[in-house]
Amino acid sequence: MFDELRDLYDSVILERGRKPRNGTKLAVFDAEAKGDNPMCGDRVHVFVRHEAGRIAELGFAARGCAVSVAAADLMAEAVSGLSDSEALALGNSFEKMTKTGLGDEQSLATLRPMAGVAAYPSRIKCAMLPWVALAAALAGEGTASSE
Amino acid sequence: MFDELRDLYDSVILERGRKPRNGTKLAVFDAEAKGDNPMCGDRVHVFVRHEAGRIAELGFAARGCAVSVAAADLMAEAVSGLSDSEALALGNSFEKMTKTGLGDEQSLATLRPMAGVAAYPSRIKCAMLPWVALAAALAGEGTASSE
Amino acid sequence: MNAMSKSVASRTFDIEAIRADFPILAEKIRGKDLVFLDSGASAQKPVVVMEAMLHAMQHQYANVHRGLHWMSERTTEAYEAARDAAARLMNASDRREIVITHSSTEAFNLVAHSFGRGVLKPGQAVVVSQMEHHANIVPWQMLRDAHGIELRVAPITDAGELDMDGLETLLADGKVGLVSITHMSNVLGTYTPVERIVKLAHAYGAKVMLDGSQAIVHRRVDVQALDVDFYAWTGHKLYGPTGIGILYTKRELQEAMPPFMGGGDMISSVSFEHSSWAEAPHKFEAGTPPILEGIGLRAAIEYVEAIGYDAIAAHESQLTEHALARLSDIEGLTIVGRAQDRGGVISFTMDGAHAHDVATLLDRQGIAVRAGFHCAEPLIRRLGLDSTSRASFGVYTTMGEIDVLADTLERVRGFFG
Amino acid sequence: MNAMSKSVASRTFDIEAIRADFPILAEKIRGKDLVFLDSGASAQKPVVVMEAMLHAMQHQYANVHRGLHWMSERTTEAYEAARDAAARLMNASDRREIVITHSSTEAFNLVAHSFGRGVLKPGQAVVVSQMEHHANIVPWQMLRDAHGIELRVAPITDAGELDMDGLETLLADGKVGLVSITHMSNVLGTYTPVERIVKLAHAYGAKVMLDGSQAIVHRRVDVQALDVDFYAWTGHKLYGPTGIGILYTKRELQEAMPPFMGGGDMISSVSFEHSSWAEAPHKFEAGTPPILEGIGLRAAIEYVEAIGYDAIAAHESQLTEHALARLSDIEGLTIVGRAQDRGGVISFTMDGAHAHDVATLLDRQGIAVRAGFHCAEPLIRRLGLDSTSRASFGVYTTMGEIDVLADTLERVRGFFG
Ligand SMILES: Cc1ncc(COP(=O)(O)O)c(C=O)c1O
Ligand SMILES: Cc1ncc(COP(=O)(O)O)c(C=O)c1O
Repeated sequence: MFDELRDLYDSVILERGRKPRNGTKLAVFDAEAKGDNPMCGDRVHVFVRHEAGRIAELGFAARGCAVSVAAADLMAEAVSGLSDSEALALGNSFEKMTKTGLGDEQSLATLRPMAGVAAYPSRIKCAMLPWVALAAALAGEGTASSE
Repeated sequence: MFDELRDLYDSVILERGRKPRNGTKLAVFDAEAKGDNPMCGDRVHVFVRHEAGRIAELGFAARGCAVSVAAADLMAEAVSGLSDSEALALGNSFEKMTKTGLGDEQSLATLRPMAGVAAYPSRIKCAMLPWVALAAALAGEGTASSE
Repeated sequence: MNAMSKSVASRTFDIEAIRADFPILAEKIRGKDLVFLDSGASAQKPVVVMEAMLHAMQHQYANVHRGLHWMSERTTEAYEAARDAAARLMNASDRREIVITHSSTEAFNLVAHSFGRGVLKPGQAVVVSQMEHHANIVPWQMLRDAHGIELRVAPITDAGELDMDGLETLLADGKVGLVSITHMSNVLGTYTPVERIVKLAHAYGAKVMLDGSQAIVHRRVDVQALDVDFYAWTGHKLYGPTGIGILYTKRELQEAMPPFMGGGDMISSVSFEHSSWAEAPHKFEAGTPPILEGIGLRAAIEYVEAIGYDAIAAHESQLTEHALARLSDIEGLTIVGRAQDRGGVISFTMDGAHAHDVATLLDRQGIAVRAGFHCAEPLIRRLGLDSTSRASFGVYTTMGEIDVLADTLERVRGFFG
Repeated sequence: MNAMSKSVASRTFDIEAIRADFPILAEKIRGKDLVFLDSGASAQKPVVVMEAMLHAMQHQYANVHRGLHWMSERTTEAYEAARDAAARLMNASDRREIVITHSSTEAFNLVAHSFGRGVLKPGQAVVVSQMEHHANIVPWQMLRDAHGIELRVAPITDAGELDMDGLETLLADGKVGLVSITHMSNVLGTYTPVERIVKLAHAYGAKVMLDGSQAIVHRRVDVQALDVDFYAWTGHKLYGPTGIGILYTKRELQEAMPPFMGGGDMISSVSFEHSSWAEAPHKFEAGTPPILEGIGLRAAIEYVEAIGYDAIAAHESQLTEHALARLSDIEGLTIVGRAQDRGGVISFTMDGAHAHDVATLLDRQGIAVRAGFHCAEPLIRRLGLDSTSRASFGVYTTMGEIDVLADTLERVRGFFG
């Protein structure tokens, strides 16, 4: 009955949404920020640890829907090893993909399961929430909102 | 071309509106009040002199349309010799007449030329303005508004 | 004009006839029948409302109140008839008690500014409850911060009912000038005991404002019987257009209340040194009013009156009972709030599935529900939750739609389970 | 959806086709053809506006912004398209600069509260002119009385033009924080030299708000070229529905401005202790917005764009010239205001006939004009008058209608003469 929904609820999203692999606060970190989706209550807290000018590790604590949690979990993997500016550039490409459904850059490989969100405009902000929080963390701001 | 309008602009109204007979401030008076029609700018200032508990004389200064000036002028004649409560009762009958167009009481005889205003709802407040001011004067209030 | 469709004029509750009055219900969503269970956010509009607005735009329209010409006079009559209709619907004793606003939200801001800053004194307090919509919280916070009014919060029970003892405790010191509480929660469906609230508050010298945005859709409201001081609701939830709301204000309170917004229509006289105000209700209605919206709202009120609150309430309680029974049977589903006296607004959570995901899956099947805070964040937090899904009913909701919802929720559970 | 009627899509100014878009123009008043010369108070609505609103109610409606379901998503898009349309119409650089209000009046109250109380400091001054609508006077008086802001009044000349030297004198002491002046007088038809006003005010450190309620109906407005800080107008005068207005607010000013009204949609997070605000423009838009009205206004904007401001302005200046010529010929008639740069709003008085009586006599012939203060009492007093009659034109006004007006006024003179 929900077969049509597999476009959004890709099995990766369902699984990552339920059991994120990177969903832990880091004990040691040098940047962090909270992201809020005020209209619906999704929250994510992102922690970043750098090494040699690159993101060595990203962990998070999230309360929210499968889409936002999966987005955070995949983000953690996708930005690992990137410089801050590379991570932010990837966030921009990701945002484009969530809006158009398209994105065949190599860099988006890990994130591609999220592309189906494009068919659900009101869910795009769920997918973007962790990225907005990451940008705030890297900019040294404490909180951000995806509304 | 304006023959239809004779219902409102009865010749009495046209004449009284242009050259009111009682349109003067009284030199001696014991009650007075201003009436204002805030939406359009009509103003009337009513002066009353009592003798032996009855209205002996009513004068007024008005700036406004033919309807409000004529109404003031006819009112001055109609209330002369009445007690305050009779004057107020007459005002009530007059108001009914302006709304329904009907009023065959003897007491309304002087005022009957105003009956045509009933066909022009937005002009009723022009006809009522002097009466509202009279009521304020008799109640010892300084100003009133027919809006 | 504004004639009611024949199907409504005098009938017992005929759901098929009612549904035919709402053309949007025939729409397909992603190929599925629309099952619109989001009337608590905004209701659909019957044909009579559309016709009334269309008729005005086609045949009889001009600005109101200030015109001396035919179109303006007729439009003024048609617009002012909304005030009469609202007065009749709420059983106000005087049409001048009806202030026409643009929404419930504006009504709360109006009272917070006018009564709040103009009548309440710093040091006094306003009481709201834990289950208020943001529209009945934020204006009082702004009043508190700007004007030194204390804001007190009456507790609710875990069942989602107002804690009357808790309310009385807040009133005890006599400092409370206004109690502003919902008549029906837009999250839990709880009806509050408004007669008792008003009596209690008055006994302690406080005025009472009720948020009827949800209640008046489902229940007869009698402001005289209630003896309430302010009662606010919003047109678009009562099957009327957006952009119009109604604020009942007790006549004896109007004089002391200064205006909220300034502009045309609310003045008696303007000079640069000083302006004086028109009489209420115009004092509170600045600028060109919602003319077309008033004309539409009047048609909506007449539509509701023609069906009748008895029939509406009976239908709603049937739906609600059925929905509570069906949803309670779903494993892992928790109904939020279990008030004794409740109506057709039902919030729920589902183990393992976030409210957003539930809403998206339901939407895929054409079922419209809301998910999130429902503009009542403090209530959701009070309940220890992050969000809920909410189904809410209108006159056009059917038992069959409740079944579709319940069946689909079973499958949603399977999807995430 | 919102498709423009074929007659409008791409045409030069075809008055008959335009009139066909406004069905109300075919109405008879007391047996006479309607001659609607009261568009300055509120304009009639073209079919495209009715269709857009009707389509929403029939096929695509739900509350906006908060919904995760199809109807809500689609309605949000349709509603938010009004913001884009307004931004395009005014050439705003960023759609977030467009705040959707319920009227011009609300826009002035919003700025008076938010910028006035939140940004201006007691001791600073606001400048208005002698020819303002009450909507641009009363909110500043309320600000003055509540917040210690001085209110200064820029003089006008006897011809009804802004006295620019007088304005500069008021600015000289550097205390003025805001100049709020009309772009076009709703009584005299005067266009003010807005480019010069903005430059002058900015040179003295003051921000500028323009009342475009009349101007935007007749003239292209480019907020970037003007470099204006606030620009307000109201939907119902631009052929759109009632209950909606637009406030352009320069992006860089939004951050410092606190919200005006509190409620849903304008918050980021609410707890009883503290609420935080959403980003602009939502910070300024509390509660369910004017959804149907936004959908209607977008259609109105597209209608105006399809005709084009060049054609509109050319038509208007033809009408105005003709009307001034014809009315000047009537003995005992005085045209009020003789500005160099003026548009299709003409006030006049007649010896021996009060404006009300004139309006009633014209109405008897089906001609709708307004009479009185036109919500600009200080201006009428400044001109030494008690009231005027006013004829105002829209895209659908014809030369023939001007002739009917002039011919009938000749006879009115005879009636009272
Ligand atoms: C110049 C001017 N400003 C402001 C307004 C107020 O507009 P609204 O009544 O729609 O708020 C009007 C119209 O009434 C106007 O003509
Ligand atoms: C209980 C309650 N109060 C107030 C409101 C606010 O209504 P509006 O957004 O129309 O101002 C709503 C609806 O959103 C509501 O459900």
